[in-house]
Amino acid sequence: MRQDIIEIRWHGRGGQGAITAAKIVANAAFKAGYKGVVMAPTFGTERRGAPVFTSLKISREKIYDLSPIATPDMVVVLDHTLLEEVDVTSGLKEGGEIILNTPKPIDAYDFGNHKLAVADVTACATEAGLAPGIVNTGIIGAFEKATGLVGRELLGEAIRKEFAAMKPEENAQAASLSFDRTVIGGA
Amino acid sequence: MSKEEFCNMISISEPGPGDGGNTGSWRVLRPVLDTTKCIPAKTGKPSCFNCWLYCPDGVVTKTIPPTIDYTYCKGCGICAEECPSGAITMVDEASFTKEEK
Amino acid sequence: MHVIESGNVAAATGVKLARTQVIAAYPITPQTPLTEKLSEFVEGGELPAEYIPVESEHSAMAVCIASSTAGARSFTATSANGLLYMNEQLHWAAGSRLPIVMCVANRGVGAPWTVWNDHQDTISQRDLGWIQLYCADHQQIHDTVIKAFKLAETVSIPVMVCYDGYLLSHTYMPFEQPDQEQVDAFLPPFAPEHFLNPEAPRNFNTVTLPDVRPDIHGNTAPGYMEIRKALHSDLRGAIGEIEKIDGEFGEIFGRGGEPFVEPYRCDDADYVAFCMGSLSYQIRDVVDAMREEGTKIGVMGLKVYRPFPDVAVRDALAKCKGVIVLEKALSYGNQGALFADVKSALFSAETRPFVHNYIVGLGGREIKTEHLYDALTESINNEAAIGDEPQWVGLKM
Amino acid sequence: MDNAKKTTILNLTDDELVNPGNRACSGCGLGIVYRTALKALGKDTVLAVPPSCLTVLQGLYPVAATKLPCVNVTFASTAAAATGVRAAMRATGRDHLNVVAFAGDGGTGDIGIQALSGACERGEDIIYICYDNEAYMNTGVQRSGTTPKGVMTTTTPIKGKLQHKKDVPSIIAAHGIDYVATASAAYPLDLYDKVKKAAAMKGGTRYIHVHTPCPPGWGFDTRYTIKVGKMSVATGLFDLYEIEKGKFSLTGESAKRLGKERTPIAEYFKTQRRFKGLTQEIIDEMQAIIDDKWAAYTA
Repeated sequence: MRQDIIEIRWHGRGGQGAITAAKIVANAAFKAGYKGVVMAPTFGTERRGAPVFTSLKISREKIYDLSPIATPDMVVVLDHTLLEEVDVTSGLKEGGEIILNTPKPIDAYDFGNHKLAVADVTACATEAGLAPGIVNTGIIGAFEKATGLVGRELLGEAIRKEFAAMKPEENAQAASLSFDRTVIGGA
Repeated sequence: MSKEEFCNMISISEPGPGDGGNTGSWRVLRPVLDTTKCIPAKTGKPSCFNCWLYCPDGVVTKTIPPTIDYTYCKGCGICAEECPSGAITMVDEASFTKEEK
Repeated sequence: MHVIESGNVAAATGVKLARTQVIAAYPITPQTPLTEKLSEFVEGGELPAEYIPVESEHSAMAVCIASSTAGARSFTATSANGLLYMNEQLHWAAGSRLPIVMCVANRGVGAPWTVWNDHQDTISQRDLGWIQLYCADHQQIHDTVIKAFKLAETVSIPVMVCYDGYLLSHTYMPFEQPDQEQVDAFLPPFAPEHFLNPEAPRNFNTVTLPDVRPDIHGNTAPGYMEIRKALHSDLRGAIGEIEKIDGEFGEIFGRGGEPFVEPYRCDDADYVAFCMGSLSYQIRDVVDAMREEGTKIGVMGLKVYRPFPDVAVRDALAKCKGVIVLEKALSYGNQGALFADVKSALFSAETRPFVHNYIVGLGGREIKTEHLYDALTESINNEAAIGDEPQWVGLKM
Repeated sequence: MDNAKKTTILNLTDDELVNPGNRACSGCGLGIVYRTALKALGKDTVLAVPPSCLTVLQGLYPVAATKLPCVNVTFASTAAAATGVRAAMRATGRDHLNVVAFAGDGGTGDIGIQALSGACERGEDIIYICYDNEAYMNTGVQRSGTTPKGVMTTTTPIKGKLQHKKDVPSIIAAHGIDYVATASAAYPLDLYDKVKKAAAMKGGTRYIHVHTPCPPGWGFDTRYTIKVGKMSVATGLFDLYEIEKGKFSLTGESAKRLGKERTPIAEYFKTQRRFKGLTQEIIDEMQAIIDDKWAAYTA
């Protein structure tokens, strides 16, 4: 109903950190002046390894509708293997954007009318010094490159704060590397 | 308007004797102590006091001689039963006059 | 300080800032992250409280009843069947006038099993003698927890702080978290007149007779009925106290001002949607859309359900043409409990609006904004056709 | 128990923490247990009590028969309530006080066992005293888990109870708590010493299970409360023991029975009307159980 809300859906697997990624973006977005920030994980039981999604809504005004995202403006996919299990484009608005972690080149995919941005976040994260499979900070870099919604500085700050006790610089570096290596395609 | 005082009315009891009334009135048989048989009374020395120890109602004193508070004694007869010298007999309450009660 | 956290964490930080002394809790979805956070505060030394990981909700409330009687500020939290498992304890806490604060992350009640949100759990517990407060967002959760301790300790009545499971408990949003000094200025330490104390031994909650009876000083002590009447009177009196505490809170923290109902575009409204919890905020978007189409409609969120602020409700609603009560619970075999309460409050009004009842979101059924729009439109257009019978929103079969 | 520490009638304190004129039945075994236990605990004690005969003994509002602070709690919650009192004592700097749960056998072994098990598992710093009168006496003698086999109650009115008595102290001992003891209303000095010892063992959960004869519920004349209690110990049916840090030892009169002849259980059964329906088969079965138990003690 409201047109001012940007709806972002995050796809990951239970335990992969999609909630944390969305939370970091939520924090940075609030700092960037979005007064309305609502992040909601899948309601119910979350099981490790199973596909999960998280909703993030941001707006310049306070958000009152807490219902799950049905028609996202963009979707973030933490793991390209999810494409085989989940229709990540479900409800995605016309011209909506997909940000995908994949080792494959951008022309390996065809999402029709949707925009696509890809980065090998898994490789960037390992290069930054994170354990294999930690992709939830790297994907934030790709997200920012593709959307420009929040700002690199604020996101880096939010990552360092969230991971203050656990490799803050490496996590921030993973996002930075992913930002630089994200390839954006046309619709 | 805000209420000035919220009366904290709850069930909160203060210790006092005789919650059950003068429970001596429950008695059918009255324990009567024969000081000529009672060991502490006879010897004048603290000893025995089984009547005091076993009384469920705490109405017997640990004194020489022991005394029984008939206001509250329910007349169970444990003291008579546990007295090693047979100094306490249970006597029909009806045989006592009003004054004695 | 602004933080972005879940509703459960908003509650937990409120409990921490209130310098709670004893916490007892048993895990149940969706309340669990709240008590996980509290155990983290306690184990990490941020909150010098006793945390008792009890073996059941029944025992959680037993711990709180005993620790509160012993003079410690006490807290627990639960949901759904956990709340219902406490039932006799909840009556006990109210009857012994203990200022316990409990958060309930609202969840539907089994059977069949559901972990998702509705209000059936707390609505079914409305007649305990507890104060029930409902929150619409994280700021309200956080503030209400802090206010709840002051309210409970002022009126000697336990307080339930209710918020929607998942929708609020697990959703992250920003809220302002005050400084400890501000909270300390607002909430003094718990200092009950009577507590378990060998220096002044008292026996609490003893068997009480039907009739009055003299105490050991020769004064007349109340019977059961007088004690129960006092609970009711003080609950009614708490309505004034809620307003007063809201004012005091506002002076220190700069928030509040609508202690009973929170209106949105109601000033000139012909029609008012009336409900509790986060739903009242969701409906704001619908109201905006309907206003653009020319319908003079507003929405009002009820924040205090027990004691029922009947005067405030009557004053707020009597002058409009229609009231649409939307509820996430039902008094099965009759109507929505809130619906019945609203009608009862309006009965003595000179002119009465029509009142309709819509049941929404049971067991987490998604409440789509379009469905709310349709329901409100239908209600306004069919005043006569819709009677007292609850209307169901979002049914698929 | 160390002989040197044994309390005698002469040095037992005459301070009373229970007032006379209370509502306990004439000849009540609990009256003796309660009086004695409170002597051992002293005035720096807080009690938690569920509905039971003790609730009535303790007095109806606004008069209390006990000179100690007490919180009356719901039936199933005694041990959890004691937990809450202890937590508050720590939180308010009064941790030196004894926190004591005092409950009947139904409130302990049946409806209250979940809360008690939880408290034992957490090792709550409380003393739990169960007075076992072997049925729901306060509600008028209904069977409980701790009613012995064959006993007539108002809910086993014709055939008597078909199942054996639940061994509550063993269940509690299986939690590995610091101290489990049994005692009897008929041996108040032994009870006194065990409560004293429990109070001194501050820090963990301590449990004392007290066999408590009940004249109306068991069907004997009020004067025989001590005699009946002693006879139960003399037959080896109810044994006095301690399990201290996992180490089991018979105490007092039960220790003295080791290697000696015990009174036949049939004699005990004759003293109470509740056993009037016992068949010879059950009597023999009960005697065999006792004999086996005692054979294990000597082995």
